[in-house]
Amino acid sequence: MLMTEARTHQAEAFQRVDATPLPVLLQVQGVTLQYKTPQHLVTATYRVDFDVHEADRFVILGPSGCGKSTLLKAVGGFMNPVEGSMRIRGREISGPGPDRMMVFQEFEQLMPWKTVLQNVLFPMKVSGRFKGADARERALSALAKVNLSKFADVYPHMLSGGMKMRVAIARAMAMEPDILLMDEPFAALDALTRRKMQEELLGLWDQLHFTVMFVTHSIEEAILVGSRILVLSPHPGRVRAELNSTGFGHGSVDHPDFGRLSKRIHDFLFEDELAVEVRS
Amino acid sequence: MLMTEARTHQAEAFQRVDATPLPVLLQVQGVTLQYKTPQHLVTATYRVDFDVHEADRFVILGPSGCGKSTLLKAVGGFMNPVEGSMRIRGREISGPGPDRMMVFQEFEQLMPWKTVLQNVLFPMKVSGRFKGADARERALSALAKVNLSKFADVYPHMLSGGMKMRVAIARAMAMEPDILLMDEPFAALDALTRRKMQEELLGLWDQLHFTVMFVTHSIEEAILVGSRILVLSPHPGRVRAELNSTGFGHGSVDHPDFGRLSKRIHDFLFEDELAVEVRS
Amino acid sequence: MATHAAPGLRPEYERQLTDASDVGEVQRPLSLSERLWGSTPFRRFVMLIVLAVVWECYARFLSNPLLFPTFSETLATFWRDLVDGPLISRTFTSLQVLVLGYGAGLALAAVFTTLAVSSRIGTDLLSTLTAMFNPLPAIALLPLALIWFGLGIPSLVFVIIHSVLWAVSLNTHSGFRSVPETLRMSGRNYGLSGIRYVMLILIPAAFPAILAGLKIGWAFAWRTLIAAELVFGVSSRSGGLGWYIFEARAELLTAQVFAGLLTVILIGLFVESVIFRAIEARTVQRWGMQR
Amino acid sequence: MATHAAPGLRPEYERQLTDASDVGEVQRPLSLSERLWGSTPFRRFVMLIVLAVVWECYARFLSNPLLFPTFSETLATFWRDLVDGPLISRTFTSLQVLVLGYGAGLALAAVFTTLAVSSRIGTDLLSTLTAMFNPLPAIALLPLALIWFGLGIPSLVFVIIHSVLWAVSLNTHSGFRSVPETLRMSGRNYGLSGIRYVMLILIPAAFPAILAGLKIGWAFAWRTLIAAELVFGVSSRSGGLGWYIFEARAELLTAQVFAGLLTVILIGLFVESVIFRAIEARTVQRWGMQR
Amino acid sequence: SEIRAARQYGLSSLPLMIMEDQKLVEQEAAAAGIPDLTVSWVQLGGPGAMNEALISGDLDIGAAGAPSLITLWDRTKGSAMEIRGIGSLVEMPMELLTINPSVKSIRDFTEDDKIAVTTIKVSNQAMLLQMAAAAEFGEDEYDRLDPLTVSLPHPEAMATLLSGGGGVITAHFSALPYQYMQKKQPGVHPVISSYDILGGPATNTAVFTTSRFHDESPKAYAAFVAALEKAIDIINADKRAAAETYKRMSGSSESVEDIEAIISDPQVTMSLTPRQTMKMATFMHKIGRINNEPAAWTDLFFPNAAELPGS
Ligand SMILES: Nc1ncnc2c1ncn2[C@@H]1O[C@H](COP(=O)(O)OP(=O)(O)OP(=O)(O)O)[C@@H](O)[C@H]1O
Ligand SMILES: Nc1ncnc2c1ncn2[C@@H]1O[C@H](COP(=O)(O)OP(=O)(O)OP(=O)(O)O)[C@@H](O)[C@H]1O
Ligand SMILES: [Mg+2]
Ligand SMILES: [Mg+2]
Repeated sequence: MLMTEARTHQAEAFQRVDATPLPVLLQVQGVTLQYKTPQHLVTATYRVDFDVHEADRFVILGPSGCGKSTLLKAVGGFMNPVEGSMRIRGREISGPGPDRMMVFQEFEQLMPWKTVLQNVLFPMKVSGRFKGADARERALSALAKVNLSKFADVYPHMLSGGMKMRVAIARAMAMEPDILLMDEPFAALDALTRRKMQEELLGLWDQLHFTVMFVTHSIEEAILVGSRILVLSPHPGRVRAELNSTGFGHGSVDHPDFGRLSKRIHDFLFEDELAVEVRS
Repeated sequence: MLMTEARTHQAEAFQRVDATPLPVLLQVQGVTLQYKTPQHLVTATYRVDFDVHEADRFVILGPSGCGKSTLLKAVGGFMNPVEGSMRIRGREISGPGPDRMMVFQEFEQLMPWKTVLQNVLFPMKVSGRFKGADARERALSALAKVNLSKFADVYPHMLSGGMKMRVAIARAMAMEPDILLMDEPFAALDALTRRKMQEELLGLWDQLHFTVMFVTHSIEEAILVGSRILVLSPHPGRVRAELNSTGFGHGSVDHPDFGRLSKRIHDFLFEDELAVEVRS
Repeated sequence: MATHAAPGLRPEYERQLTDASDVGEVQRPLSLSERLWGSTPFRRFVMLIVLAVVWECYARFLSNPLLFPTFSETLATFWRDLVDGPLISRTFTSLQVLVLGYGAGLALAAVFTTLAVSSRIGTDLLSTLTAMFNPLPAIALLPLALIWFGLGIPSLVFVIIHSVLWAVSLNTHSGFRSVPETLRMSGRNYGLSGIRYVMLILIPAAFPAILAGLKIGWAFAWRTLIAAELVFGVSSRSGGLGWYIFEARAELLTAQVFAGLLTVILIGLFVESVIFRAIEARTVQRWGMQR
Repeated sequence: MATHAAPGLRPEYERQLTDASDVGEVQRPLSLSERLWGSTPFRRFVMLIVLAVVWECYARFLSNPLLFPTFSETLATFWRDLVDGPLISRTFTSLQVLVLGYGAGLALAAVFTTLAVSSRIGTDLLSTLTAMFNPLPAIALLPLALIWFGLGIPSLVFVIIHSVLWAVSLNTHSGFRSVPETLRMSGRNYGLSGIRYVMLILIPAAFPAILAGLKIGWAFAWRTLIAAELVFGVSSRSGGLGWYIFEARAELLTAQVFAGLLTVILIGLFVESVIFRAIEARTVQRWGMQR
Repeated sequence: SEIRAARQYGLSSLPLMIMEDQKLVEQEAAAAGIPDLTVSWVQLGGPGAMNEALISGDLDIGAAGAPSLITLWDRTKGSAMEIRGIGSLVEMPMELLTINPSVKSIRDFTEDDKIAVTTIKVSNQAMLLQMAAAAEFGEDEYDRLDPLTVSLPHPEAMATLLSGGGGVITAHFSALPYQYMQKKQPGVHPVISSYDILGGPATNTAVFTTSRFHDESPKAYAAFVAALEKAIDIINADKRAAAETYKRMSGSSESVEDIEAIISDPQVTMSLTPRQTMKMATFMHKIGRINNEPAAWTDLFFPNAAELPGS
């Protein structure tokens, strides 16, 4: 079963903490991202830099509105930095492409005119990555993994919020992209489903070693899912710290290491708040 | 400070567990909710019954797609049950009204043509509940509580996902409704903001003793926020259990009672899954 | 701190789940009138009857058959000209031209709006041309039509294109621009661009607006055709519904004029309630994009 | 189980935050041509120049001034009639009627669509009436217009209403039906219903579609006015742009015909690029509902 | 009280323009003892709305081609709104012009020719062509040339013909003032004129009204007739002044000299006397365009015209 597999993975990972880093896949240097509207100028992130190595499970953590989604959109090729550079495998990112599959934060990312199954099939077909019966099989198996086989033939407007997110996740995962960009994908899911999806993701990673950039606001999830965690400051987002978190699984939530890492991240995030509390 | 207040609240509540229940505000009896589309018929909840008493912090917990949002929409007056009855203060629910303010699960519940401040003011004005300077003051203070004072004059499309939810929460809370219906309001918020919002909600409850129905998928949040927890089964949603959870605050997360309640709920939710695990 | 009451405690409970795997449709019984009233064709039918009765009564009240014939008289004329008169062939002629012009207009609109979403200069071009040419009446095109196509069907098609193109382009482009950003990004994420992006993402996503444009375009194509058949097009061998109406009008055969108009109305009702309704049911309604 | 590599470890790091409270706009320098090309008015201007040159060249190539005068000739005539000819007063007359008809059409469309969203029978009524009357040309309304209003301006207004009403209603109603369910529910949650619900929720939420409808309605009002002035008559001393064009046509002063059309075009450009553009900038674009 | 009168655009409305300009009806009415009579003049681009406005009672007096009057009379005969003529307005010839050098008579038209008429089948010109065909090929063959006709308004037809036809038309059944300009162009030659077809000068435009107006407002009717007579006298007395009035009122761009030349043409006559109307009516009845055959031309007109030497 998948769950057991995930636990094994965590155990093995613990043994391999000394492995040498794989090559850099994505290099972000001094990136400032701004939104310009006729009335306002909003700086979303300010001079952010980090490297994502191949097979990283790179988590971005930061307070609401600090620019996590914006950063992910920029990596996806939907926004150009006003400062700095973003390179993927050495090439400047110039636009979106199916090598970087995104799961957006919003529910309305599904195409309302396609059934759940068609939605999953769509990117495979238009990108030419998978075809015909193979694509169909993959799509069905992805839907089975997110527990939506029963809903393959309904239209998205008939799904609940969490179900929509699950379709979007299935769609992105079925594509097996070079890098998977996920923006709070599990936020709308209940505890059980969320846990299943996390294990699913890790299980898949075990098989394929794809790279994933993952935005979350749960410290626990960050540690569970991530191998490396980037902590951003409040708005405008700047880099506060970058931490390792390899080797944790659902079984290790009670592990003292888990607690320690959790505490460290907590402190980075809450430092302003703590200061206030002390003062008051 | 608010945080300390919230802790005090929890402490006092502990002392008052023996208080007699307040009168019933909302009575749901044998309610079946269905979606009919030309091709499909979906039963969202099946013969659900529960009572919400005045000043309850009533949490609905259940797996993704089990009908939580649907149930809340029915209480909001947006859907009619095909079976059973829903009464508020003895009167059958016949339609939506500002006595039941909703925070929806979707981000697009803000009016894109109004600024953040105008969005918060809007329901106060059209319902005639608050007017003029009073309304404005309330709106500004609500925005301050969700930490969005700086963004009072921007339009919703310029906000991040979490910020949109915060505006929606501010808007609903500022109305001080008889009953507040919140559908996973904190799901899009980061750990810090989420915690602040939970405390804000409890603090407000301490002052006003309004009734709130709260959908969440986090067991921890359910115990923290709720005074009574309704656990629903997977799709179609049926009542699995109803539990008390008065007297927990952020300070009591480590309390053995908290752990025990958490475990009980966990078992209700995960029972199918556990069965599978044992078998495999 | 003020004292405050916690909600009172009441007993907890737990339930065994009832099986709900085979819950069918739960129906509240409806009365016959409710059921009838719930059927759109029935409501429409009643409405048409009412309109016909109003027409009949008003015409009788006016009693000026040369100006405004009764419904029954119109219907009789309609039937006569349908069974052994020229109505069918006239209608057929008009429909042919109409479909040709409408189709060509849509094709051009597709090209224009694709250009418009693909580049900034395309956007400007579309909005400038639309602002310039859309308000021009058909007669303004007469000189160019004469030079380019002479009289006859090509000129008719040309003016029909003029009446369809801008309206459909405007609506389609406005629809395209309203497609939510997230959906756009999803599409581009898969590497879609240019014509595929338009076809696979923008058109379905903007379908409600496009449908409204198609309806408006269709109606205006009719209007234009009927008026334009007099000016362009008719050589006395052929002649469509516009000519049928005009000839009757010039000869003061008012019932026949109204029979012609009735034909237009009936075709309009057919197209709306059969064709467009079917398209809506299969697309925007099924997709939950429109109620 | 297969063996698998965990990503290699690299050193952790922590940073002190730089102050970013006063980050202004970060600008990459743009070349002059980029900057010019980035300005919509400039691009439009270039486009108009190109169109004028194409017109001039094509007209010279045809050299058939009776059917298609050159741009320069048209411009000269336009200027002459503007400065001391009747163009201004004619345009003014037309605009008055137009604005009256357009306004009345919009008001009626508001009533119709409010009815349509308030009740099912209203929806049916709107879709049935639109399907029936929208394809009818203005002459079809002549008898009723004469009975009700007689010849002259009221009848003109009546046919302009006919050309505006259905198009605007169709688009508005389609826009209303596309308003996302969550937004609708928010509105109804505050106890809004009936006319307030329409005004405060549906209209702003459907504003992109409504704007497209307004543009189409405006254009078709012009078209109808110009053609209808001839049919419905004007009191003999006054007369609008339609008459100006008709008279010029009758006397074969083709340059003057085109000067009249040029006026229509210029008004169209003005309305689009000043009025509608400003409305868009203040509403749908500012609200992020349209790009 | 008020008289509502409509006129169309062009020279054929000249007497009506003089009446409006000099307020002749108002003067005549005042003289006849109805001082508060006013006339509101409406200008129309074509006859379509005029017919319907008369029938609806929204209009008292209209002016259009003789065939229009005959049709109106036929359709309204016996009703309260029965329409009959007041009198003729102008006589002027209409000529069939061609640029096809091999066409000398209507017999020479072939399949390749296209003849522009304002509106096929129903317009004045279309009917004249039918009459010509009936005379040339026999009664039953009256519609022999119909397949060659196309609808094209005068201005466009003239422009097209003058620029060589453009493959669109080879002939144009023209009218004043277009045929003046057209005939000046080399290569354009006349084939037949309306006077040839009808056997002499014929009423081009007639003025008509409803019997309700005639019966209910006899004084106003009489005042209108008197004013019309006076207007025609004024024109015939001083054609130059009439031309000037026309230019001023229509805003026409033609020179006063040109206008004067047209109205001074011996073939153009301003007169109340209807001519050749019976011939048209008989033909129209024969080909089934009207159901009632008038016994005499006087059936088509009110008694005031019957005193004139019409036909
Ligand atoms: N508009 C709709 N039409 C048809 N079926 C629907 C519709 N909305 C929801 N459903 C179905 O109703 C069921 C319950 O949906 P609901 O949105 O209430 O779930 P939920 O408990 O809120 O889930 P989540 O936690 O994922 O938001 C789901 O199975 C869903 O497929
Ligand atoms: N379209 C936009 N126009 C202008 N400003 C925007 C826009 N989108 C986001 N912003 C601003 O950019 C900042 C970062 O937004 P972003 O969506 O990246 O936040 P986030 O980190 O994803 O937050 P959350 O966790 O709440 O989703 C916010 O301050 C927001 O106000
Ligand atoms: Mg975000
Ligand atoms: Mg939900």
